[in-house]
Amino acid sequence: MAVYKRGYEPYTGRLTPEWSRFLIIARHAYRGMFESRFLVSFLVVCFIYPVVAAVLVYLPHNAAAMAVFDVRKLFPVDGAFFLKFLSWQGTLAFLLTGFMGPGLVAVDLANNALPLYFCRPFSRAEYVVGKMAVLGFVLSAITWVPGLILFAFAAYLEGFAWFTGHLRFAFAVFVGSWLWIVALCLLALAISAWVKWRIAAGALLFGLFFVAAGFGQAINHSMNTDLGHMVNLASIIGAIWAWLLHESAPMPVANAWFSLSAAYAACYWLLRRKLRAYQVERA
Amino acid sequence: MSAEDRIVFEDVSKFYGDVLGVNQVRVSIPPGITTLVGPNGSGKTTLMNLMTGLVQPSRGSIRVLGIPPSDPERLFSVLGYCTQFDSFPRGLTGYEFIYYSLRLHGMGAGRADELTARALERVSMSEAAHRRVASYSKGMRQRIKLAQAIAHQPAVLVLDEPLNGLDPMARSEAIALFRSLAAEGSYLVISSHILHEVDRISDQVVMLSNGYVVAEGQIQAVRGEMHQEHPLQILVRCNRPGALAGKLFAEDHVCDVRMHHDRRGLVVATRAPEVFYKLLGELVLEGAIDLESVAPADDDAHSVYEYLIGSGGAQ
Amino acid sequence: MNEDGTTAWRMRAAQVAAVARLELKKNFSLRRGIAVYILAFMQFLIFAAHSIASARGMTHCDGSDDLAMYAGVFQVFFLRLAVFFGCVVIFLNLFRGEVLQKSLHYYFLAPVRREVLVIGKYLSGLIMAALVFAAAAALSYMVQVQHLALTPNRALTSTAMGQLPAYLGVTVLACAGYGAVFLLLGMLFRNPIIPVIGVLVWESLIIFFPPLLKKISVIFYLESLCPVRVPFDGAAHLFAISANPSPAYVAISGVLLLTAAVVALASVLVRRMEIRYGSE
Amino acid sequence: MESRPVIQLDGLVVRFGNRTILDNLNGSLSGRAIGLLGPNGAGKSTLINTLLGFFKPARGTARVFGHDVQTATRRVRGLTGYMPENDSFIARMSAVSFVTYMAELSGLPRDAALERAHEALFYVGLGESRYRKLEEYSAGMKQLAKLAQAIVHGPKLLFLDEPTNGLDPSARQRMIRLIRDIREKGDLNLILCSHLLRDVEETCEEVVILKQGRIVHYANLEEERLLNRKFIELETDGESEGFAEGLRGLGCECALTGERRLKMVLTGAVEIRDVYRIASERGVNIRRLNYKRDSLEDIFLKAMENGHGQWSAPAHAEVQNGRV
Repeated sequence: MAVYKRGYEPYTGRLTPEWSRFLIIARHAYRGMFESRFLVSFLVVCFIYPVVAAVLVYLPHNAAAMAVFDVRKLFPVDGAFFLKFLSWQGTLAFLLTGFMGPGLVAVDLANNALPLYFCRPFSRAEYVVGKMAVLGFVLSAITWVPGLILFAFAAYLEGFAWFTGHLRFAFAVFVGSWLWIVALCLLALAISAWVKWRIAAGALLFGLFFVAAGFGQAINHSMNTDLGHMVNLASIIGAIWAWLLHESAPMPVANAWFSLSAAYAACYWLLRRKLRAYQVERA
Repeated sequence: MSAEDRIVFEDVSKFYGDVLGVNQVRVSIPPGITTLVGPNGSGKTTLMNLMTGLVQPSRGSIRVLGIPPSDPERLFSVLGYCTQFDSFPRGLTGYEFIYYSLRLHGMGAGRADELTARALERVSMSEAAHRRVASYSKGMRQRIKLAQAIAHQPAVLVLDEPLNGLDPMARSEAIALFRSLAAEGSYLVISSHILHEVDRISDQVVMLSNGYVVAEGQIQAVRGEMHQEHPLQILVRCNRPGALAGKLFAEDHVCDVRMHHDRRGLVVATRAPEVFYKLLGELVLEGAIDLESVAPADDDAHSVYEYLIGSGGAQ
Repeated sequence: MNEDGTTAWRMRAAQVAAVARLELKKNFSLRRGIAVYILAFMQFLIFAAHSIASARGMTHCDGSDDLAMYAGVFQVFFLRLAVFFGCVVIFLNLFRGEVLQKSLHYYFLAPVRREVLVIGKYLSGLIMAALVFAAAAALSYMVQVQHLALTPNRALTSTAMGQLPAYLGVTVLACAGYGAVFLLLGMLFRNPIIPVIGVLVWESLIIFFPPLLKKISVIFYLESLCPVRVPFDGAAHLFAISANPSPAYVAISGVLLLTAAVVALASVLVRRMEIRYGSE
Repeated sequence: MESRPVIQLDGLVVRFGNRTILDNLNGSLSGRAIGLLGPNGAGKSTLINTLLGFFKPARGTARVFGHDVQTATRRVRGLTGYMPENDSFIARMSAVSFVTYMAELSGLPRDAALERAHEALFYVGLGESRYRKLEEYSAGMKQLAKLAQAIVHGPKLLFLDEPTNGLDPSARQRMIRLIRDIREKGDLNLILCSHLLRDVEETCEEVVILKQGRIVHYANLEEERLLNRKFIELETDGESEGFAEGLRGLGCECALTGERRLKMVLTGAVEIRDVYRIASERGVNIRRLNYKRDSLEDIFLKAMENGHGQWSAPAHAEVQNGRV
């Protein structure tokens, strides 16, 4: 029988592999996030369209429905079908980013928690990748995951020949979604790091989107060119998706690629400048 | 001392929703340095915010030298408040921060500039004044806040932990400044956690715990009133503690004598300290004992704090 | 400080000036006001691009539809987006920005009546917004009119110049109206973004509202003040608010009344405002 | 305790733009608890941030346990725990999930992190409020939570930037007891940076004093206590001016340090009994009479006055920790 005086002992156990530590951020972020009912209900809404699309894919194979009207002609499962799917889910992804995104970095900046991250063996790169993973997983769950399931479902119904023939749809959905997800993540983190408060960051994200779109429209209208689209985020990603699916694009795809890479570069530069343990103020 | 020249709280209560700020506070603060002491969350800042009108009382009335806190024009020409918020209007230098707040008084440019320079001089921040406040260290920001509070030479100074973050020299300079202001008849209300400094600077103390005022007045007087439940303990170190103990038991005002663990000292608890000191003096003069040191163990602010608020206090 | 009327009021006027000067000093710098300058500058960019394009003959245009184009862009983009969001940035910052930065208490500790503080801050926001956006409107208008001089009919340029003061007036009134609304929102709501989106939606939906409800909006009065009726067709029809615009004096007094009412309400509310900076 | 140096500074210079913050620091420290003192703007926090690799030195090097802070930053950060000066927490998290999160970021596996988090929170005294959200914590409790996250992963070197700042008396006592406990128990070195000299005196063995980016004084507190001369601190009730006059009559230096407080030096054959004799002659009661040594405050003020102590810039003085 002994009296155990609980004093302070250093930790001597094993350590987790360093590469896996960025996942810690995602795991802890999700715990706090799914408590908000608004977010969960919004996620449910995001799955309505994929279900409707699945029904449309199934209908031509159902004798009763075909008897009523020729579904295959009305709702063909082609490039346009997947383009509409991507743009609809893409818009929902943007809205979700608007609600979830700003909180990611702002919650650390608000009470000066960054020094606690970076005084540990945890680099800024891991921090950014970790925060992007939080958004990335959720956005994937409402974009390319249902998209590929839809494609597989259609291929299952249509047969192997259709599958090999339309493989580029799957490729387009997967790559298209990831391009949009990375753009949204970088945009949300950069804005959230630049404007410290969650409220203002959310406003700036929406403001940037609408004002840029309005500005693009005004340029097109006044100069009846299509250069205005280069500023409009929606048309940039829309053009790239259309190009991937061989559909008609609102603007030359080269401009779209240029604008997208410019957006990536701007966000990356802003993140590198703003994510610092200590903000060094010039005199 | 009519109400016109005191800071008076009459039955003031403040609730944030149903969270208690302060409860039924009856305090009347005379000129000189009054320190507010109490654990975090005991209501010190709430009292100061009530006194300066940043928050409105739920019940009761407050008068600062007869002026209600709801009248900013008359109140803030005689009152300066240095808050605990370590934040500044962005983009301003130290000089501009003080200069523009003086211009809000409706002062002319020349007068404002002269007062700003004098305030900066008093907190010895003249050379760093033209750098942006954002580039200052915590202590320098604290000095600028102090300078801003005293710039318009107010009669009443309310300071929320003014020495927080100041280095030892700046602390003694600030304490000297407070003493000189008090000597000129100003009212200083200072909240502080550093009790040995509270001992040195305060004329009277207001002790708060969980929103209630548990003690008010001179530290020694407050300690005096507590002699019944907490008789004064005095540590005496001398060459023959046993003999001294024997003599002391004969005295009726002595209620407890303990041998210090190192057998060189005695801890004596007495209800009449003056009588004890006289007796000790005579013993030393008679040569009965060779005294090494005598020191009251618990008559400073720290012990009063322990007895009234206890080490638990508001977590 | 004697309390007889004149000196008290003169002192308060000096305080209003002091508050306005401090606010302008803080917010008018390039680093802090960058968002507002970009918003204002966009309009100029549109017209500069247009005049360059037409100078090189990329697009055909004659005088008349250029003015219509300016009116169209002015009403659709400039008033509803640029000035709107510009006022959001400037006027929300006056109170909500100070609360977030935990520096509002410095104002409440100055010997200034809180109503004077609201008026001082509002004026500083109005001066900044009006200056920036009026300059942008004028600059872009100049570019547009200068481009007109190249076109054959000289007559158009003289009438065009006549319309500039009207545009400037509308811009200033827009800043005053939206400014007052966002000053109030900034004071009332911890998270003012949702009410701002609410105002945006309200302002664009008033086309479908009965005439009485139309009166409670800034854009309604501004539309009727614009010198050129915008002949919208097709999708743009959504923006034409009412077939019969109200006469100028009604519109101007409407905006000024709305502004005065909102600022007065803000001045009343500020007296009960408390300093409690909760953590984010 | 092997005395391999904890920190080695070799001509370290750190600049922000054109302002030199740390100016050619040299020296090697290996005490268990090192106090870092200096006036505002002397560069204390900058030194800690440089050792953590947040600021890049303009010249010279700094090594923690032999690892250069610029080239082996990750290793240094693995060995250290840091408690920042200002508030640092994540609002919507409970204390347990916050400390567990930080432990995992330091590399502890999830279950070990949770175990250690509870242990650390009990240890710092936040046991019963560890499930509450950090935003509801008082200033003192936030400091304790910050300390918990700094020690949870068992660092070898602990940086404490103003740990007792803003704490109420009872929280400050608990923090000081904790720091001494940590120092005794774990094989852990401690760099404590503070303005409250009494707290430093109670927790640190050695003290480095910075001024305008230079080390102007290095003191080993045990040694200092023995060296300097003793003097007597007196407190009387009744008229102290006359009493001081009488003491000077005995040929002792005597000064008034506050109303009814005196400071004097016992010289020559003067005894305590003589002091009491003068007191009874002047009808004064002595309430306090005890020997006092130069407190850390006096050491600090002396270092500030002469400003260029033996540590001034160029001389590279290799001083071991001067352990007796």
